[in-house]
Amino acid sequence: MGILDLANPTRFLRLVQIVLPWLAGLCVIVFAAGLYMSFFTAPEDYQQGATVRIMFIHVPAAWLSMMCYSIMAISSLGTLVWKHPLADVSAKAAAPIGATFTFIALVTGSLWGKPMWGTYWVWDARLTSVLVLFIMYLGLMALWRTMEDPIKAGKAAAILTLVGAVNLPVIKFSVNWWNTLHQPASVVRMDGPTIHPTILIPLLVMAAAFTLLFFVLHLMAMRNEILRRRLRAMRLKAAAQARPASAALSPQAAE
Amino acid sequence: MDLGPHSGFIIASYLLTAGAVLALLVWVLLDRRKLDADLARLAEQGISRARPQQPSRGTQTDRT
Amino acid sequence: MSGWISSLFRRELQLATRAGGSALVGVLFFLAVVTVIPFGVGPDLNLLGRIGPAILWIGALLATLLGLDRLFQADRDDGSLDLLLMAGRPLELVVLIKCLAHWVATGLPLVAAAPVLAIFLNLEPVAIGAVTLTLLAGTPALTFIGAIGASLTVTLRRGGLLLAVLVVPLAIPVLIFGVSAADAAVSDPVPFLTPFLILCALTLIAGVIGPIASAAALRFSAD
Amino acid sequence: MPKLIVDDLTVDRGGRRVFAGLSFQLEAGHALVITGANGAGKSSLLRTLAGLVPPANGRMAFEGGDSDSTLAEHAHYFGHESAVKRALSVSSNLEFWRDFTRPVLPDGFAANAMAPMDILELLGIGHTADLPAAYLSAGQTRRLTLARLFVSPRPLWLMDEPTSALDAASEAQLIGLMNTHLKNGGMIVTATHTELTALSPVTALQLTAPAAGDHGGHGYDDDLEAFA
Repeated sequence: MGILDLANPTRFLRLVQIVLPWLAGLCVIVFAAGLYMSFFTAPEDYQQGATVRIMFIHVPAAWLSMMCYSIMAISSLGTLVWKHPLADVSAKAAAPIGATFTFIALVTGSLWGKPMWGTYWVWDARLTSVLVLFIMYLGLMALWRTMEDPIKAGKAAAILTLVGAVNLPVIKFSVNWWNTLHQPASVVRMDGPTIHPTILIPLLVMAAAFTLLFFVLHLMAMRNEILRRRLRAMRLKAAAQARPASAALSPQAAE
Repeated sequence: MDLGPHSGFIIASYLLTAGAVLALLVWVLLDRRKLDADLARLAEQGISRARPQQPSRGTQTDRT
Repeated sequence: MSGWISSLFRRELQLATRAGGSALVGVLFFLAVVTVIPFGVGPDLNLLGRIGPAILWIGALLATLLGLDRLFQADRDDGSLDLLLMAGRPLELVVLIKCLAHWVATGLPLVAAAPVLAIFLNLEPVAIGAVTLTLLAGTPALTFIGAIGASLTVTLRRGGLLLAVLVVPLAIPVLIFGVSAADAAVSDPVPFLTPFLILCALTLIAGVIGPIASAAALRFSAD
Repeated sequence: MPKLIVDDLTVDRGGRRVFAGLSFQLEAGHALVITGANGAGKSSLLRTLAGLVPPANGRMAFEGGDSDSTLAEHAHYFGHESAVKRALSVSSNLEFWRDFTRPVLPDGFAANAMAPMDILELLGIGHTADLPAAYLSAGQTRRLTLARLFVSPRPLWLMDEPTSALDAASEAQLIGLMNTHLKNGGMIVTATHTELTALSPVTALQLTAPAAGDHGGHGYDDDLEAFA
């Protein structure tokens, strides 16, 4: 890890202490700009009217859910291959955040679908893949919860994440194939072949805002995870603190 | 800024997104507060974290 | 007298929701099963709408059954089952409390998740309400009947699958009346109440037979 | 004074005759130490007394005890498994057993329930009360299991290898507590390899492994013969 030895949790916590406020401030600013652009400068879509504004949170959320999973995959490699001590902390911290972004993508996709397709849920190839990804996130979080020892849980989750990462393109392909196979009517493509700059810019700004939000939350969650491990270690020490059994074993002990 | 006939859906999706993000943020902050409280309580009982004696070199995990 | 009932209920609830408990996993299994079926059946929303209640009910049945094999197995593994038998409390009541705690930890989340999953199956609001109501009334029966299977297979190493095989036939009436009540709310030949009340009766019957049969099976299982 | 009476007890497990025709009596304030090779049926005898294993035939009774309680409800079973839930805290483990196990106090047995915190402190694990039981060592878990016997007192203690996983100091303390239980008018039936010299008053019971040929009266083939 080059100059900054992030492997040492204490130094990592100090780094987070310094970086976090700035990151959070920047995130708020970019969010404000993005929201303003999404609502005021971006024109309405000739077909969908104002509902296109939902795209400004739906698409970034979907991107984020994919980005977060790839970060978890990289962390899993860190755990298994490079044995980086903070890798499984990063992976475990990222899972709930990834699940939340996937949930947002699903909800906004469904709310966007209602005015466009008339029903809240359509088994569209992209939405379905995001749903499968959501189940994979929840599965990973459940796997972490079932194991007591964080090191063992980290390794198991790393393997599952990598297997999932390898499978994602396969799932995407098969869902597309499954979708076109059964598809009665062609679904209106969500984003046109070329997105008009006045819509593309707010989209990119919102994507940047979401990414910043992810890193803020990820650092905070990682910090929690490190503190949780310290707490566990200290509790083990506390239990092992062999207080001398009370010497005075008086005969009437049971009275 | 007219949100057109389907404004309900637009507002709903933005509100739900804000709700989800806030829920996550609150969960992380609450988790942090609980961890700090537990750590403080243990520190009170005199369980100190062992200082890593040797200077850290390479990927040395935090020996506690 | 009731001090031990509340402490047993609280403990079972805590164990189910703590790390390693079956609460969260049950709902995830339910979500996974309901999501997988359209991949087999195809994304045709009208078809899904028609068989939606059946998918939700079968998902709930499987999720309950597979969550039940730890009902007594966990206690047997760490030796608590022996002490539960020796504690001098009516075993039928102990089993009843354990079943209720398991239902609250595993069954209720299923009922709460059903409306959300019904959206994936394109059910109209009326059907969603009906399915949720039938699941609320029916899942306790699944737990009580499943407890019989759990107590019979408690001594087996891999009792989980055998449990499902033993119990599915017993749970068929609950499934039939549950799904028909949900369908009756939508299509009109049969009024909603008739199958629904039979379903409630089935639950009450299971609430009596389940604990009694399970207690008997547990007494013989000790060796 | 309460008395444990066992008359012509025969126990089969898995179609194998474990022991037959066993009879003994145990008065209040006395301990019965069972010795014998592995497989001689020490644990089986304890589990039969605890009502966990149905005897092939013979009679077991607890005279002078609480009339509407079975023999098993007069007893605490202290076996190999810890019966401790790792996910719950030490104190909640103990408090559950205090609420759940019904105490049985026949006259002549002068012991009253101890508060969970007191017995945890006495056994030297008071400082772990709030920690999840998963954090305890084997010895500490053993003491938590032992603490269960004090939070809802019962006259008869059925103890299987009580001193295993205990260091010398803890063993001495355990023997002391067992002696105290006897002084209070309680009874102990314990199976052990190490002889518990400090425990008194004691009557010994030697279990000999059954003769090889005797394959159990109620075996499968007997049914066939009867049927044929």
